[in-house]
Amino acid sequence: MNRQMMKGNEAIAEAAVQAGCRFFFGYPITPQNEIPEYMSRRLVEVGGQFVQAESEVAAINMVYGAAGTGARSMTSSSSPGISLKQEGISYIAGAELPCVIVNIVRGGPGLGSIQPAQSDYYQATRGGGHGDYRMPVYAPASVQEAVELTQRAFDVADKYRTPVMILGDGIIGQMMEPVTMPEYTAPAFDRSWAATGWKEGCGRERAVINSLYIQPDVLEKHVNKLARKYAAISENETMVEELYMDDAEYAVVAYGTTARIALTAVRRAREDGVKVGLIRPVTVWPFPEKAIEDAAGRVKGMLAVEMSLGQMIDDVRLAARDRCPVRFYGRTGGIVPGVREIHAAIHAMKEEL
Amino acid sequence: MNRQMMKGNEAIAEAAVQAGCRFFFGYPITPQNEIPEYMSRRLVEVGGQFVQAESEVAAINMVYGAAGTGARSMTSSSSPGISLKQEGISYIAGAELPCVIVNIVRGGPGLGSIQPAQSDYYQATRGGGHGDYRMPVYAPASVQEAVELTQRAFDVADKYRTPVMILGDGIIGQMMEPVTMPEYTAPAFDRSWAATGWKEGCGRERAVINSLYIQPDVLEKHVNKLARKYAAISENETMVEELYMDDAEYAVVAYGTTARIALTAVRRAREDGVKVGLIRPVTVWPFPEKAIEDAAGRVKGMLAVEMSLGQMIDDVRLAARDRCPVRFYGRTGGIVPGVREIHAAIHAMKEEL
Amino acid sequence: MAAPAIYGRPKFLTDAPFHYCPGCTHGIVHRLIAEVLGEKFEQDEVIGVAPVGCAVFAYNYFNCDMFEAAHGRAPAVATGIKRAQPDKIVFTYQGDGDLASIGMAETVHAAARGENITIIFINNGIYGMTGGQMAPTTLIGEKTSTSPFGRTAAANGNPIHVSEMLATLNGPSLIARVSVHDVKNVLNAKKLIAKAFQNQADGKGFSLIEVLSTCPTNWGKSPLEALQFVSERMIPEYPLGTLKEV
Amino acid sequence: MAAPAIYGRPKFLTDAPFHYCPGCTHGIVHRLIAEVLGEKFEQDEVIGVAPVGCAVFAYNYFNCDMFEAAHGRAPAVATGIKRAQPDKIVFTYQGDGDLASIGMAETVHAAARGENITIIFINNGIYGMTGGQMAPTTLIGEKTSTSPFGRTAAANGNPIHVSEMLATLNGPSLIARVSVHDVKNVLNAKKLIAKAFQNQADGKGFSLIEVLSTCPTNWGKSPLEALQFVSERMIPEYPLGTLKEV
Amino acid sequence: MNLQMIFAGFGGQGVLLMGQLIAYAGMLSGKEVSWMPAYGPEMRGGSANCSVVVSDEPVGSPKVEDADVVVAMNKPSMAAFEKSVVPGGLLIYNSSLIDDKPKRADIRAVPVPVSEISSELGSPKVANMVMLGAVAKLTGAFSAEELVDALRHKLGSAKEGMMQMNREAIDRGMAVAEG
Amino acid sequence: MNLQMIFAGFGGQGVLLMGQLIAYAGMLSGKEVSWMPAYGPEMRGGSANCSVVVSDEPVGSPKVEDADVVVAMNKPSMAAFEKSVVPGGLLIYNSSLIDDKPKRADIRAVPVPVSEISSELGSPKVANMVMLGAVAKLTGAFSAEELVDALRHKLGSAKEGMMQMNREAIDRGMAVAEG
Amino acid sequence: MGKIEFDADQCKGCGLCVAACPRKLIQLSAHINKKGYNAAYCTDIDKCTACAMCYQMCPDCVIRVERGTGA
Amino acid sequence: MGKIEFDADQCKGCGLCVAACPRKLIQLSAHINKKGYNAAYCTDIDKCTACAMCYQMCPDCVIRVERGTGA
Ligand SMILES: Cc1ncc(C[n+]2csc(CCOP(=O)(O)OP(=O)(O)O)c2C)c(N)n1
Ligand SMILES: Cc1ncc(C[n+]2csc(CCOP(=O)(O)OP(=O)(O)O)c2C)c(N)n1
Ligand code: SF4
Ligand code: SF4
Ligand code: SF4
Ligand code: SF4
Ligand code: SF4
Ligand code: SF4
Ligand SMILES: [Mg+2]
Ligand SMILES: [Mg+2]
Repeated sequence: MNRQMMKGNEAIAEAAVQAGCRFFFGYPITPQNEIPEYMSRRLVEVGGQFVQAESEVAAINMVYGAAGTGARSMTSSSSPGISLKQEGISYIAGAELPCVIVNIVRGGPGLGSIQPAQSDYYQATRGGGHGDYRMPVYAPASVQEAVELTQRAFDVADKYRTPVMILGDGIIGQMMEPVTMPEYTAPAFDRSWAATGWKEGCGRERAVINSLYIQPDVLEKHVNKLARKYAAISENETMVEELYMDDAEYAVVAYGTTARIALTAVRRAREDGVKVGLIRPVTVWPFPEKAIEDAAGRVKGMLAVEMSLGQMIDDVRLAARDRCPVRFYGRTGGIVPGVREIHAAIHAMKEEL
Repeated sequence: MNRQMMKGNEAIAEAAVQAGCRFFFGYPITPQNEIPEYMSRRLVEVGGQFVQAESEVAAINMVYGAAGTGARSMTSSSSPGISLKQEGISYIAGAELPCVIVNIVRGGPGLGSIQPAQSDYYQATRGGGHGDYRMPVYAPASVQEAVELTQRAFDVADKYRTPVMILGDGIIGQMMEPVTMPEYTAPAFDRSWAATGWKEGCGRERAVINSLYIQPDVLEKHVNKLARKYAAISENETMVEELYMDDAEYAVVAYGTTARIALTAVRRAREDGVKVGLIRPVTVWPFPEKAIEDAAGRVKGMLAVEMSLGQMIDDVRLAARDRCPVRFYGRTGGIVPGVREIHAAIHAMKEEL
Repeated sequence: MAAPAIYGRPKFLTDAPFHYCPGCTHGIVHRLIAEVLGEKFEQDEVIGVAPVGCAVFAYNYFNCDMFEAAHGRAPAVATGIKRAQPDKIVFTYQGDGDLASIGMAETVHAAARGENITIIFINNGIYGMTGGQMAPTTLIGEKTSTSPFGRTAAANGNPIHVSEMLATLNGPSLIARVSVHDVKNVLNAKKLIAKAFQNQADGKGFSLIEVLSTCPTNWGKSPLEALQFVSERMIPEYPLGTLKEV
Repeated sequence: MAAPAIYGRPKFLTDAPFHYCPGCTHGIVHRLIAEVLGEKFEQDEVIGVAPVGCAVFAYNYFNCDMFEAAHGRAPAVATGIKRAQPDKIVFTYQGDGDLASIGMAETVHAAARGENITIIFINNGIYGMTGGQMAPTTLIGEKTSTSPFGRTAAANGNPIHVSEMLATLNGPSLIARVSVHDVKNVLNAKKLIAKAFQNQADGKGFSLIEVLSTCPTNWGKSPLEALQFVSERMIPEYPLGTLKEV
Repeated sequence: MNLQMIFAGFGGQGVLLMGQLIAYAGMLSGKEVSWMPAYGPEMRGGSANCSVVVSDEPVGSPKVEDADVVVAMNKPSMAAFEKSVVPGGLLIYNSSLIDDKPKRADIRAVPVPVSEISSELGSPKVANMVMLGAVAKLTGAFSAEELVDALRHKLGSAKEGMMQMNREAIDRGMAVAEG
Repeated sequence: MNLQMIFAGFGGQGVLLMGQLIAYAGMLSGKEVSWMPAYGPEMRGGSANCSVVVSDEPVGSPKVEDADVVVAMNKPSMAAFEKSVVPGGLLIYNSSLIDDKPKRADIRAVPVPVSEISSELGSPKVANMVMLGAVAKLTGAFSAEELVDALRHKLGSAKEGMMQMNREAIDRGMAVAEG
Repeated sequence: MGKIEFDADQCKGCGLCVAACPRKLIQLSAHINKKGYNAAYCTDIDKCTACAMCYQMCPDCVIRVERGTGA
Repeated sequence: MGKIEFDADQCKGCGLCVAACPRKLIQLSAHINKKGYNAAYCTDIDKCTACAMCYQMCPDCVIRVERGTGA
């Protein structure tokens, strides 16, 4: 396939379409508007359906409906809109429906700003909705990766019958980079659970797409089933990239856009002779605990870098298990940390530890 | 004041009224209906206003309006309804408005069940909404404590200009226990920030209740100001109860309803000769890190007990810093763990560690 | 010689006994829907959406593929289903709290989109499921657990006439209000429910049938008193009839 | 000898220059509101609520205490304010995406409650702020960034006539639609805005003035062409006039 | 003392009130008490039950799993809660409505025909008061006075007129349980 | 090579397209590239700018802070971005619209009267193409052919008719920058 | 002539059928059924015209009516 | 007679006033202002009737009109 320059948002949308996503329900919000806009054109071409929902709440519930029929479905939004989807996401997790949710994060809290941020990490990884559920969360660091992870997200969603999130930020959404669309063929999935019209004796059970289990013991069984699913996802789907870690005495941990900036800073620090590497969680849930734990046993210190007050650092510390000190560098409010700043933070860590 | 039997939900409502709360905006949901129902009668008596909002989304935004005028305001709901409030809570935190939000948690995810649960811990303590914000969260373990913490919640909300959550569960809401209403006098707070009608030269700035800071550097300043506030709250407002911890070789960590059941189990284990104590976070955010960290240095093991798959355990582990192993016992879906089960889990911990 | 007429549990209902309170007319409406579906469609042609409200367990009763939607969001869920399964007959069954309070935006927008679905709207003027709180359709003067002094327009706002409101929109093909408080009205209700489903089958777009229904339990009335309340108090406020037909 | 008439920036506007695009009539409506407020009320008698939409920064312009509400929730925010400060004049200023899409439930319910507030509703048939997506009021045939082939009822749903819809409710004291595409209409718009605020001062309850407004930027028109579009295309679909007055 | 009790019956039989009165009586006599209703949609119109704990020390779980005393006012309740009685514990049941015999041998099961007695008293509604008297007697934990006090506390002076009948019912319950 | 560039100007001046064409050209010549627009409401109708990185290795931050090259198409842009040029870096500005002189002495500032030139060419719209030619020449990073290729790639064959004019504009830009 | 049957175990004793029967043939039993309700029954099946008005009003699908052909 | 003033720095050159003036007295300047717009100005102040129609249409409150009393 040939390489072309694409905007992150449009690339995500096109990747979804090529992965067989035919149903998109969304509501405008900066900085992700190109996704619904692209879908409003593209889905008509491929015989799908685009609905500009009346709100984010309606959009996520439309996804619930379409996903419940087994169709590959998607919604996208940015921080405040994702907050509005929390009840719906909890329902989708509870009803075990596959779908993909894109959050192109902007500065918060509240209306905040519209510039890039990573301050929805807790919400994405800990379940901003109610109840015991988790959701695989992919954090692409380039447009090409956004394409690949979007397609993977649909597969993982189908494989485990779970909502999956693509966690980007204004940079991932707005930037253009060269992209090669992968040749994608969807694996076969059992969709006999889906509500597509049933009649007595048609060979499957009557489908009830539902998250209500009024008897606590029945709900507990269901929750334990979900827990086993989450354990399987942690086991099978964790993704992490490690760079310059072989001989590293220090590690920077960062994801998404921040990771690529951190990478430049790491390279610069290497030029200065600091043996520092980068651990980049590609899935932020499941978090690459093992990679961090192993590294924590080898390095003198870790530096979590985030576009937030420090949220992923909880996971880094939980995984590092106090085997090495963990330091933090972050910017907030839509400020993207610069290479210089991170480079300085690496040196500061080296001085201290 | 005389002692009387009160339902937890009604006691919370009455405590709020006695703390000067005159504005309540809510929407029915089990198991917290007695709060709006009580308010619909009681606020009329005291000249306040009760509005049954069209939804939880509307309710939290009505709170935003009333709280922005400096008036003590409140809303309550249960898990799915609290999920719907996440955008609003993020706005309230961003705009620095004082208010009290009650979550009488039920089993999730999705529609789940209506029985007691603690599976909204992440949501409450990590910000289910978007952006970098925190919110003090009080977890009462008795009706009397629910009363006291509700009144404290209003004070803390005013002191720091922050939303505050009361995190209960179906048991706290539905049970009756003897209550003595405290003599409450509200401290004086500076409310010159509030929007109550302004004119040129009236001695204060024009009030703009807002969470939008379109310039990232301005938003970052604002977020850093919030961060300092959260640090001050952590410093000043952390509450924890420790029982039988003086000579403890093991510690159970539990909050809310679970803690009182755990306490009976701890006593039973003490009768069996196991030196076990109980650490009960009264504030789950700020989390009593120091108490846990100190104890972790002294005990052979800790057991986190929750009505969830294990959420608070993250905070226990973060605080314990690997100084002792942390085990978990939990029930979900609305099942309340019994004394026997927890007692057995204590023994199991003792055998293992 | 004509075949014998048989009136019995329609096939479009499962065997599960209704959990509704004695005399609650939710059950009558369920039966009517099931009869209509059975008369018009094959089992696998229909997908239903249950609300959050007393009818939350409707998925146990309608003998076809079913969804349980979040409170108020059934029209959005139905939209998702219909878009993905355009050849199926998709319906929602919703109470007045569900449809007219929390779900107001979803209701209005599904109607304005002319979404080709059928909504059966149970107006019993109360939140049955949660124990008798005020609904958007609660009559002026009625005491509920959140309008303990009796609803007044000043303190509690005005009852919403959903059908009249939706009838102003382009998009709906049929908006009608019926009642099930006596046999004549039950039979008429069935006719309009049938028309609503037929409209969907004919691709005419959105239809909504508002059914005045009882809640003996939370009204504090016997089942018979409740029927009387519908005819004497509710119908004057919510007149029966077809409000829009295209 | 009459005092000289002075037309200038009203006192109820701050000195901050509007951020609106050249020729955008948001600015005209701001001025009208400010004039009315200044003529009727003291500065400290008024509290306003800005929406999320192009008017998100309205709090920088109206020279009184202001709130910035979450997208669509201004009527709920205003309800909270009005309940806590019943003696203040409380108004919201909202766009069509804000008021008629995401905020539909809040709009209808504030109206049905007869909440004693005033809503100025800017219908420009587009999402201005986010770059030109379809609004609930976008005309059939119009191309927007999310109706790239031109809006059709079948693909994109029907335009919502908010004022007609709200006029069916008990609760509102005044619902009217005005335009600001020429001087005559500007003057008439001011009259109705004044009446809406007067109604609130008189305790008559909810009032909403829908103002047909332009978005030259996202309509892809010059400011003058945009005015023409209002008079030639929007008014036929959204006729001007008072739809309800009590 | 640490008395763990479950009261169960039909919705209309006043089981929640029974539990509350026991809790009130406990509170008035200086004990730690808790009352916890089962709640849920399946409770509506149908069955009802509550847990009561009366104890010398602060109450742990208000939800009783292992009951010292189970009071069953109807058949489904006995079926549901017989198993919750601790060995050696007490099961008091409304023999007017429950014709089955309890199955367990390791507990003390006491039939009291409370519906019949209350009908005899001319007020079927006071069946729960009769049962309350029986509970007081059989547990030895409360006096008739304490229960009447609790009742007065709960219902307020408005219902003073009904006190006489209630008192009578409690007394009859105590007497029957004794016999 | 690691070329960090900022293009800035009024909304209508085609600065975003300029950046994209440079990125395209980079991509076509096998480099790693990124293009990142500034976005936000204040961008609407007003100013516009974008960052472009063309590099031999994968691009780190796509948002350029320290620019090797700043292209300023109008006055406010020069005011805003002059400080972003690295010492020794290049500031190319549209001297037709910018009468001020750059303040810094540690950079190479090149005025190009692109608006005038494009007007001379009879098509004020191609000012950005003139500038592009100048940028190519001054950085030495791209040939006119590469830019035209990029343009063809970006606009597709539909706009083939405009190629001639664009090519001319690019050539003029190169020539002027050379002179 | 017709045939009418009550699924007495499912009856909730609401009495809507009692009121609906134009011939006043339905009563509630003095005994309570499994569910605890006084179930409805037809007092005189021979008088039943199988008009099914009781059926139309029963919220719980308790009643089954078969109308013969008169043959 | 009246007086009309334009706050030229705030003008966005939208031209609404130009179209609104019944006497066609307003034009857009050839020069651009601080904001980059061609500001409006009154070509002949003496002909201005101070009718304020330009004022009514200006979205940016750029225009100030004073109507004298004719005294
Ligand atoms: C988000 C959310 N809010 C509130 C509830 C609680 N709830 C359940 S049913 C119901 C009201 C039901 O009333 P209605 O729709 O009128 O149906 P009815 O029970 O009267 O048939 C409410 C508020 C919920 N489950 N979810
Ligand atoms: C919850 C949420 N959803 C979406 C947005 C993004 N958003 C900002 S303004 C807007 C639409 C504004 O359109 P309208 O209300 O018509 O106002 P206009 O800009 O046309 O004046 C949207 C969707 C947001 N800020 N918050
Ligand atoms: S509560 Fe009311 S609406 Fe619900 S089942 Fe009972 S009677 Fe029917
Ligand atoms: S985008 Fe449209 S509505 Fe917004 S300020 Fe510009 S012209 Fe006005
Ligand atoms: S079928 Fe008609 S006549 Fe027979 S019992 Fe029913 S209502 Fe009465
Ligand atoms: S209507 Fe049905 S449920 Fe009610 S009494 Fe008659 S048979 Fe029984
Ligand atoms: S005041 Fe009237 S006459 Fe004078 S410039 Fe303005 S519109 Fe023209
Ligand atoms: S209407 Fe106002 S902003 Fe527009 S050109 Fe005239 S003076 Fe300038
Ligand atoms: Mg209802
Ligand atoms: Mg708009």
